[in-house]
Amino acid sequence: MSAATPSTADVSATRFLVPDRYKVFLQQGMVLLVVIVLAVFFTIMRPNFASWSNISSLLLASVVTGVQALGLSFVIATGGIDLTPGLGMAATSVITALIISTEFGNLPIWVGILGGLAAGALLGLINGTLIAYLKMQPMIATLAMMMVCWGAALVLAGGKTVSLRAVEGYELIAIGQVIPGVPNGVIILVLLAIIAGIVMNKTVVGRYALAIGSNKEATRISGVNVARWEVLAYVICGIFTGISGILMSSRLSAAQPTLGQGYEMYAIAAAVIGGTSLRGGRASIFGAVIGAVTIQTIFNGLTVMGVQDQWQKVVLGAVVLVAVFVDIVRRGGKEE
Amino acid sequence: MSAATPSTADVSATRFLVPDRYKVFLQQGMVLLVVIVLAVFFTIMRPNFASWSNISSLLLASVVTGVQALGLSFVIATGGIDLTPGLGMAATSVITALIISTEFGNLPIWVGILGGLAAGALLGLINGTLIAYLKMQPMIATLAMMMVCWGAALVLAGGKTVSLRAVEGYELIAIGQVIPGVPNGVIILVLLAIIAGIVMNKTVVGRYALAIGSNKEATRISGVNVARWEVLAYVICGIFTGISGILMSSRLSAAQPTLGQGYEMYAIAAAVIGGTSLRGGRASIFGAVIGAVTIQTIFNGLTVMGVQDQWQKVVLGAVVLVAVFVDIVRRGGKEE
Amino acid sequence: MTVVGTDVAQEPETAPTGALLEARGVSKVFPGVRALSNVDFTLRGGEVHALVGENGAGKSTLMKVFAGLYQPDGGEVLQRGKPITLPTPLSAHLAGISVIHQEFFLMNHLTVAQNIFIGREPKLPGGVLNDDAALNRQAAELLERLGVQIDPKIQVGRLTVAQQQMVEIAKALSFDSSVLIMDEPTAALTETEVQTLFRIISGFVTPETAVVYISHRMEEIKKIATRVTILRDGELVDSQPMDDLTIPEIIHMMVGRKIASDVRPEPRAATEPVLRVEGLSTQPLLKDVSFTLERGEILGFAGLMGAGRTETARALIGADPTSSGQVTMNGRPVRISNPGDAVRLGIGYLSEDRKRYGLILRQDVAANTTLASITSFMRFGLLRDADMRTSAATWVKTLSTKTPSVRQLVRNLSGGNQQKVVLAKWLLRDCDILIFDEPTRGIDVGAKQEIYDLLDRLTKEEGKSIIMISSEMEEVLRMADRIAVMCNGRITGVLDNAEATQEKIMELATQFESVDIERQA
Amino acid sequence: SGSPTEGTSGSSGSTKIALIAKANASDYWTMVKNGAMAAGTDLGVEVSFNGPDTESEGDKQLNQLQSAVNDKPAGIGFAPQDSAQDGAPAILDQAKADGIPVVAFDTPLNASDVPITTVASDNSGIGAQAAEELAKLIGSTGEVAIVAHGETGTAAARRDGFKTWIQKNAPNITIVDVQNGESDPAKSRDKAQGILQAHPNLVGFFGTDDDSTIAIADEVKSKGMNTKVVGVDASPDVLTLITSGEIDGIVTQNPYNIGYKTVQILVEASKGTQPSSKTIVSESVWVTKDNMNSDEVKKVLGDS
Ligand SMILES: Nc1ncnc2c1ncn2[C@@H]1O[C@H](COP(=O)(O)OP(=O)(O)OP(=O)(O)O)[C@@H](O)[C@H]1O
Ligand SMILES: Nc1ncnc2c1ncn2[C@@H]1O[C@H](COP(=O)(O)OP(=O)(O)OP(=O)(O)O)[C@@H](O)[C@H]1O
Ligand SMILES: [Mg+2]
Ligand SMILES: [Mg+2]
Repeated sequence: MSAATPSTADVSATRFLVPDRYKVFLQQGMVLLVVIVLAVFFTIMRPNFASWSNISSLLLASVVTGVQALGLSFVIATGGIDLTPGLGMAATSVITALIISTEFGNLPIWVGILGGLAAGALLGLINGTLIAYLKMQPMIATLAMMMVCWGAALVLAGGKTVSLRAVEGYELIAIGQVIPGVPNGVIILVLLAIIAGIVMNKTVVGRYALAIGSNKEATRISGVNVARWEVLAYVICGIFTGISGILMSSRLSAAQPTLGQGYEMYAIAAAVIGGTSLRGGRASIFGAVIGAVTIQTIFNGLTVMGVQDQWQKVVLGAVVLVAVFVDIVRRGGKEE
Repeated sequence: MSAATPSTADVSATRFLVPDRYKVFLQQGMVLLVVIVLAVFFTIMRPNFASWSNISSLLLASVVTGVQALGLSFVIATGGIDLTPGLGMAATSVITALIISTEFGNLPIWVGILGGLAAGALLGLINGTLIAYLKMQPMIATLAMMMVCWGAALVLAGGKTVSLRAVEGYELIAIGQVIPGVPNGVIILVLLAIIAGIVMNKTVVGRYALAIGSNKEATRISGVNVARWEVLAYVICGIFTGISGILMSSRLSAAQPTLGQGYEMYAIAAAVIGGTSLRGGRASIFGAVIGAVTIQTIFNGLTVMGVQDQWQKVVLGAVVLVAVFVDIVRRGGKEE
Repeated sequence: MTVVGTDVAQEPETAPTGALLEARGVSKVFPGVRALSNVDFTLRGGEVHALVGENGAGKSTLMKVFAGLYQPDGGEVLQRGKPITLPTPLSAHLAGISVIHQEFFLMNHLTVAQNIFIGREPKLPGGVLNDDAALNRQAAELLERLGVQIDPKIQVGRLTVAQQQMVEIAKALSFDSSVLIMDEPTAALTETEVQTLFRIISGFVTPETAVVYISHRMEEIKKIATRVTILRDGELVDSQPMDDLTIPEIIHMMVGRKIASDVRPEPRAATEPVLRVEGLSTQPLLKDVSFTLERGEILGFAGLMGAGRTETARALIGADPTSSGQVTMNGRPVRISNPGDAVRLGIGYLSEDRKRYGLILRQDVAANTTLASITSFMRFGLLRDADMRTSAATWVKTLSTKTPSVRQLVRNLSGGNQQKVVLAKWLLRDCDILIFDEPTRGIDVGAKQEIYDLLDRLTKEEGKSIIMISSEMEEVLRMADRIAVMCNGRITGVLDNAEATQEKIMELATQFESVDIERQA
Repeated sequence: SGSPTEGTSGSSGSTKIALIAKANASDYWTMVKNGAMAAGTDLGVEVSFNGPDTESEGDKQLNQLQSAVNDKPAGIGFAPQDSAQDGAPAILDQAKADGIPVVAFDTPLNASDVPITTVASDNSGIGAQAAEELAKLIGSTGEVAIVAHGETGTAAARRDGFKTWIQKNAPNITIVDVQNGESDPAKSRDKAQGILQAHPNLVGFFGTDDDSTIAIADEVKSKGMNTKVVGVDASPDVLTLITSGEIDGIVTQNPYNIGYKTVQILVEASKGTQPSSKTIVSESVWVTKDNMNSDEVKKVLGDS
């Protein structure tokens, strides 16, 4: 049999000039390059940017989006989407906070953590069930659940911020420094990325998620219980949402019921910048983290330069477009 | 012929109990029923709900979401998505406002209207070009453009609300009453729906949009310049975004640069409640309007009943889920 | 209807365990279609059992019942004499039934090895992490055993259609199944690969195992099958040992009429060329493809799979970018940079992959038929739906498309009838030049004959010019006035029908086969 | 903002004052900014003014605060968002360690003793003041309602101040509904409309910021009711509506003054002069059609 010839005509049967297993790395390399170029630029403009204290706060600021992007990778791998990480974070962080707050539950921190994770898992379970068993479109099901979370967070918190100042040691989860100079939140993100990487690439969880995203029917016909694994992807995403809620509330020493609106967009942008295809079948764990760091580098660098928030949004939008465009050009004008 | 048994096994070859061409009407009928049931319920709880003044303000409040949902129908028909209606509205309304505001442009109202429409069309042109020619994924391209719009609106308005109180007659566009008792905004929505319905169902624009959404490659091979018609769908959506900006700023007698965040979600929800499939290839103009009215009926009815905002969100989320679910059940558990 | 021959279900069982797999009185109804009515089917150990019938006869439907994809509305399925239920594909796998479906079911983003062993990944000690080394090793062994040269670590989406088909076959064989069902496995294979497949089938069959083989290619069936079952319109016609039937008899039972074979077109006088293609090249396959097409002529394109015939057609109509090439129509040079240009110039292309490139499955027959000519149904900018349906209905009648109405969704039609809808689209557009890429792929003998007659009528009576790409050599010889043979992206020769033989075509089609061109980047 | 002044780090060398506001947009924050910038010009320091786009992006605000601290300016002014309240103290501890003086403005920062003082209005007091004035307008009896511009922070403080005053001092006034307009003028209108619909006998209506007050006034007018409308914060449109009689009166803060004072105190602190008190209350004023042209009010409104 002669070798396959990539034909530019074909769309769904995708073939590229670069061997597939390197493609994702290329995208990440590209993004890493963008981050480095940006960092050099910011450093030239403001030497302060490169100070360790700034870099470590930049990394800390990427943690929430990074964690959410990790969870989202599993859902996006299946070809789905989850809009609940943002306001789901609000809801789960309120739940954690109510459990441990001296004013309310006053229970040990680990109970609150478990509560937040369980709430996240439950959210994911509902999302997954709506999508995998009740056959709803992911975007609309999670859009509705996003509103439910939003309302639920406000109702639970009684419309107020739940303060956690009085809970001793809680803030250390995110901002303590087991390794001097490196906030714990950053270490947690790295650990989570390693775990997510293993689950995605070395277990059937990730394999089936990618298979489902690639061709759901084929996966089903191969005897895989597609619905169950699809639900699992949403549950994983929900758990990561719960983790992001814990990290956010730890960082703020408080849980605010409205904080999180729009955060899902940053998480989606991070995943996509990092090379996860919204069409499913492809995911990059490392890329998700890099994507989150890229976004935060832009925000931080521009803040350090004294650029107003509104311009930062324009720049972020432009960077996303450029990143995606460069990726497309490199692949020879292919859609995916 | 005996009744068919929907087999849960089959997915690729979907069959229904109801002939396909009536399905969309059924969905709309269902939604209309939901609206009516809700309205009856609210009226029983608070007879005031059924007063004409309340209904006409309820309808007026649906106008912006309704107009955006109309435009979105074209994009969704092609299998795409547009996240810019919300913050695009902010940007276009600011542009309209700057043109006509006595403080800035001080030009005639019609110039401002043209400016807003042109800005919307330009936004759609950029979205469409990114997607159809540069082959970006619709969700990510419009996500980026959403951020650009957001920033642009703030930059243009200098971060402040542009007041239009001094522009005589501008508020009449939305809240004047050519037909006594019916705000002009409502009449405009009805007219736009009629136009959109004709364009969608009776012209090649809609026909091609639906064909592209169903099978882009086959449409291309049939000699249709797919990219051009796809761009047109986004341009139409952008123009409707521009119209929504005019209506919003007219209703408020002001343009606010941050107003619009999250509105795209309502527009998407309205289109979906009304029976447009996010998978493309299917659209319902009438449904989009009904969907917008449904959302506003829920908000208004609950407000009249004195229900707090947070619960209103939970209820809206639940209603979206129920509407989609009922639709799915009626179709025999099919995904599409 | 009367059932000819012996009723298989009544036959005394030879093996003590009973038949390997059996359907008794199975019925399946889809809205508006009775796909199977009261069908009996018995598969015994040691058989290669051919299942034949016209398009839409219900072959695939019956097999999907065995595959756990459809639940029958009536009747039962038995394995070794015991009734079984197959609610899911997994239950069919567990029952030892492997199916290679007519459509591919592969995960394009996963590797060959990952595809083959999906759901059965080998694990590292501990049972949590995948053992990918073992996975790739097992896949390599399996492919090696089958004599297929494919890298198990390559993504399936990068493979050719033929290679993908071989992966499907490997996957089916990787289960330790007793029953192997193949639904048109050779539709995408070339001669050599068909040989490989037959070797695999022979190696598979033991007294404890059996194969169901569905195909429209009669010679294959004659060659490989030991028993044949014929379906017509969802009903069982007959089931006989292969040796007791001749091909004409089988065809007769399938369609209820006789079909002429071994005809050649009448020699025709040369006419003026309508289309001249010079030096057409694409990256990286086509090299300097030149040919002319005369008015009223059928120009056949023969060659092995991957020779570049489809690519020639797609490049010609502007669906793919070309690196060089000159197209002249009626003596005037033309520029075709996208399919829209081609359609405007009166060139229509019927893709070999009708589901992906030909049809809008979710729309109805009327919408599909009128898609390429939609603007002619406009008055004052508005479309007239009634007119569109009327003219679609005319073509349904002309082509005898089997559909309840023009409002039927195309995805509910059988493969052959879908093909007719694509054909109707281009006939309605009234194109002067029609490019038929594998026009009879997956089409039964009866429908084939209709299509042949139609092609003849189009050229002889309506003066249309046709390029016909086909992998079936008899078909090319039966239809084409001249035959262009391609190999590795070049035209290696153009034969007049009179001088053409299967041997000559084969010779030209393999001319470059020895030269191993590595085109991998 | 001005060009970067690179120089020795540490408070002594820098002449830069960094203000992190709750938001960088809206009329209110623009007035605060104008005051701060004017002070910068008057005192010869460089003032940078930043904040998130919206008032509900607490973590973003913390990032901005962190950047400001890392930059080691001569002084930092901070107007904490509600959600940044509890995360800020840790960052401010770092500022203290670096010897950078910090002043809280607009909103007090709970749970941190780093800010040397707080320059703010008394939001709860503003709510109470509005309640008192409204009670006067409606004769201390009847149904009233509130549209707040949020669930937390200043909105909550004003809302609760209003409620508490009514409960304590006006037994014949009932608050029949409180809705959240989410700082969204369109939603605020929908909420106001719904409330007016449900309570046709409403005699008084309170909006906790300029957008909600305008929304209320527009809906009251379109319903043709003569409900009394009071609110908080002056914007040009609010003043127009006061002139036309659609808004009966508002309590306004003195944003310009808050910005000016904050910078002034920071500059003094960087030179070693500590402020006299832990809280500096910026006065708020009741503005009506009758007094809006008085010099006193004009000064507060920052009118030139
Ligand atoms: N999912 C379905 N929905 C509706 N009708 C169907 C469906 N599947 C099959 N049919 C109809 O059932 C009949 C039998 O189809 P089937 O696919 O079994 O035919 P076949 O013998 O395999 O034909 P071909 O040779 O064209 O593949 C056809 O008329 C077809 O249109
Ligand atoms: N859709 C496609 N997917 C994968 N490879 C393709 C595709 N189209 C063309 N190719 C590659 O281009 C080469 C030429 O293919 P082409 O389809 O033109 O050949 P062909 O002669 O028409 O054969 P056939 O249609 O029988 O496959 C093949 O080697 C094939 O691998
Ligand atoms: Mg079949
Ligand atoms: Mg071909």
